Amino acid sequence: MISGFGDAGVPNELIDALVEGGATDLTVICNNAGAGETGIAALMKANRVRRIICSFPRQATSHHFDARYRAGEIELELVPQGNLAARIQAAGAGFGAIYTPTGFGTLLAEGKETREIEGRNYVLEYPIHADFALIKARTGDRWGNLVYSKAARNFAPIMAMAAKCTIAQVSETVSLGSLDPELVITPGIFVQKIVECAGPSSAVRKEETCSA
Amino acid sequence: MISGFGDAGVPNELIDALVEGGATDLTVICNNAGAGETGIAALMKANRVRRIICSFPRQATSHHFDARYRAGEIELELVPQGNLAARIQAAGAGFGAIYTPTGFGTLLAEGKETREIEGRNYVLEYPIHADFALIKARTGDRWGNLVYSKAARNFAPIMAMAAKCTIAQVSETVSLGSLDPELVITPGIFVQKIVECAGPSSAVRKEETCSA
Amino acid sequence: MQRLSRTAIAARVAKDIPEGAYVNLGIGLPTRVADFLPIERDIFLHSENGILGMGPAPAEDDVNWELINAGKQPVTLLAGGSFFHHGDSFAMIRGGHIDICVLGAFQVSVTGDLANWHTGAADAIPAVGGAMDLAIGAKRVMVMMELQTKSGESKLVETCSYPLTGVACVSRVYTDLAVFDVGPAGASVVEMVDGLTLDALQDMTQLDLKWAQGQ
Amino acid sequence: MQRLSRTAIAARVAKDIPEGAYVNLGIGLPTRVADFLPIERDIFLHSENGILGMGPAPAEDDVNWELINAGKQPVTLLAGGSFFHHGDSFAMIRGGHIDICVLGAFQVSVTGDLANWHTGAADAIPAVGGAMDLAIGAKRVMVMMELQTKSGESKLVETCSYPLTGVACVSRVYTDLAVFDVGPAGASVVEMVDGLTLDALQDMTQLDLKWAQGQ
Repeated sequence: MISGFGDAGVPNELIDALVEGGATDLTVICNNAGAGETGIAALMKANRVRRIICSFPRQATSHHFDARYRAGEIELELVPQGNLAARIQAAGAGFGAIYTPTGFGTLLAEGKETREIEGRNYVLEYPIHADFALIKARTGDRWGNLVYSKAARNFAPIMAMAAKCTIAQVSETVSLGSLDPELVITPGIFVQKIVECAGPSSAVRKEETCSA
Repeated sequence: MISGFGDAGVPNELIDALVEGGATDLTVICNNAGAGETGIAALMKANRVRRIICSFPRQATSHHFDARYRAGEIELELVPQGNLAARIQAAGAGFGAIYTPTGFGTLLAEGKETREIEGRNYVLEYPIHADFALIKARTGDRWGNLVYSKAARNFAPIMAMAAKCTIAQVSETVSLGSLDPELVITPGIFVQKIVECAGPSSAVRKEETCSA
Repeated sequence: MQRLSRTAIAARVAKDIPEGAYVNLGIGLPTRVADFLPIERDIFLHSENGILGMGPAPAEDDVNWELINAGKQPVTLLAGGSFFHHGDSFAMIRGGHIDICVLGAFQVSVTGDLANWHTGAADAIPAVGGAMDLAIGAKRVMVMMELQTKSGESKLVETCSYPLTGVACVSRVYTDLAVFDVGPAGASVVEMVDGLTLDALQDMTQLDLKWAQGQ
Repeated sequence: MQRLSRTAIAARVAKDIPEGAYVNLGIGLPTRVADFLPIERDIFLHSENGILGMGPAPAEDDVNWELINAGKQPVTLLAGGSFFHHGDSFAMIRGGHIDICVLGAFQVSVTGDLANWHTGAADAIPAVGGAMDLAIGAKRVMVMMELQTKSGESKLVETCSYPLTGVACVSRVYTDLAVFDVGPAGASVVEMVDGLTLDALQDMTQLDLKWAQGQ
């Protein structure tokens, strides 16, 4: 899983490290499929992605994805954005499946189980789990607590809950107790590693064993 | 729906107004069934509750509930606390039903539909909607944005999302823009009325038409 | 007969958005509706990427790329606005908390089916975004579009030929020639531009149209 | 043979809670485990009413009734702690994010079934709280209880006679006489108090017991 909506909240430095690390045959869960040359587009360009689950792959400059897709080199599972969020949340919260009204009667529900409940039609959708979530936040502490910046929050808090190992890049780390406990958006229990990325340097601020 | 866990976060002043208002034959959705003489216990004492959906009715001083229950005057639907939260959330988020692992193989799942998904057993549970949610928060503004105090937050944010009309009592109201937009826990869209209760006086701070 | 410009359609939609409404404006043309919402009305704009209380575009030297709308354009936040994650944002949509959603469309059927995400072309790269959630989640879904395609075919149709976004979800359609109510009882005309007749409109759309109740 | 006191059982459980663990301590007896967690270990206590990083009880003049644990007792918050709503709190539990949960029990079966919410008595007012969620949600569920009822019956049983809280959910049982592993392969003894023999323990429990692997 990779957080971000458009360019806001995309953990570019973590993705760069992923490209450098050489991981391949990845399944990427993300709202978009990358635009321009950096971030997810760099993963696409390096041909590391076998499958992508997303809501909005096509963008003005999604040429790296477009080329892989047209060449049949990447498998696309298109999911309505709210169902994408709901399925990620279902994974994080331990549900087996959910009945969602979104997509009923459309191509994206073809072949899926449906049910009428209280006069309304629903589609059965299953959780999306991940081995790793790469997310971006504004500030973190050594327990892994995170706060975000504006609309860069988007998918990060729910992805952090749905992955076996969540790695967060933060712009700054603060000492324990500096974050208002009422304001913590992602409690540290959902974050296994924190990397502070400030300009060219980076430093690990939390490092917990992951089962992924 | 009435927020609160134990005494923390119970909107006592709103409940008092409910008792005074004379509403009867109520279905109450709440974690507890009241203790002592105030709050939900006062509703029980006045015999206004026909049915209660909760996880933990029995407490050391829940004598008003206990008496009504033993007299067969109140119907009890006992729901595991996490399923209670999940069903309230499902209502707020527009799901038709959810498969939850909690309660499988127990008395509380008797007669309910079950399903094995990826080797694990789940129970099908339906959303709990409400006409009204009475909740308590620390601070609000005239748009209905709310922040809470410590563990008094508990069920309030999810109940606010699941009711047609959410009425919040707050200890203080602040001018628009005073609440940090990153810190707003309940965005105003989920709150139809705000009443400031400071000591003996109270004042309405938001008043929106409700469909309930 | 004078067709309404796109801008004029946006202005017409704005007239129907009441005080206190929570509104999501779809990406593209519907975004322009914001320009016509009267300042004296408290109207709360929602963006599915986690913003409530969205304000107008910022000055060029005040752009923050972490404060963008669903169309990825820079926006501002009004006093009283708030941020939240995608889960909560789509709970607002799917849970029926958004009063009005304004969307563009390829086609709308007389019973309110919406087609706006996919042309059905075999070589198109599909993308759906939040369209399907918005279509079935908002209390009231309004569509704004030109009534006819460039080749003169009606986009208000008996049955959509493009892949659906949602079934029976649209309640009103604003076009350059007329405003229609759609739903279980079929399509009816709320108003039309000067010089147009019901007969001419029926001819253009190939639909059996009547005036809406009370018009 | 010296039975462990309740306090000693709590201390024994605490020994098995590793550095970095996220832990929920059930109401009642399990709460006492907190008193024996070594200060030098970073252990994160979760309370299902919306607290992570719970600290010890406050001084009497520093009680805040909006900061209570699931047993409704006043607590404190450590630096680094956080508050959240019941939805997120039970997502932590049900979603498998809590490493260890310690619960009391009426009965535990050799395959790990747990009965701890209801005696089955016809006139009892039932109350379940978060027990069923904790039982099936935490990665590892530990039970602490006395091995026998007051009348001498074993509470570790072949099959629970009390209504179940969860099926096949317990992995280890700490008692005043012995520590057991339970699960698909049945019950095995991890350790027992000095002076007790496996034969005597089998006799008390009426169970076919063996030593756990590696003991």
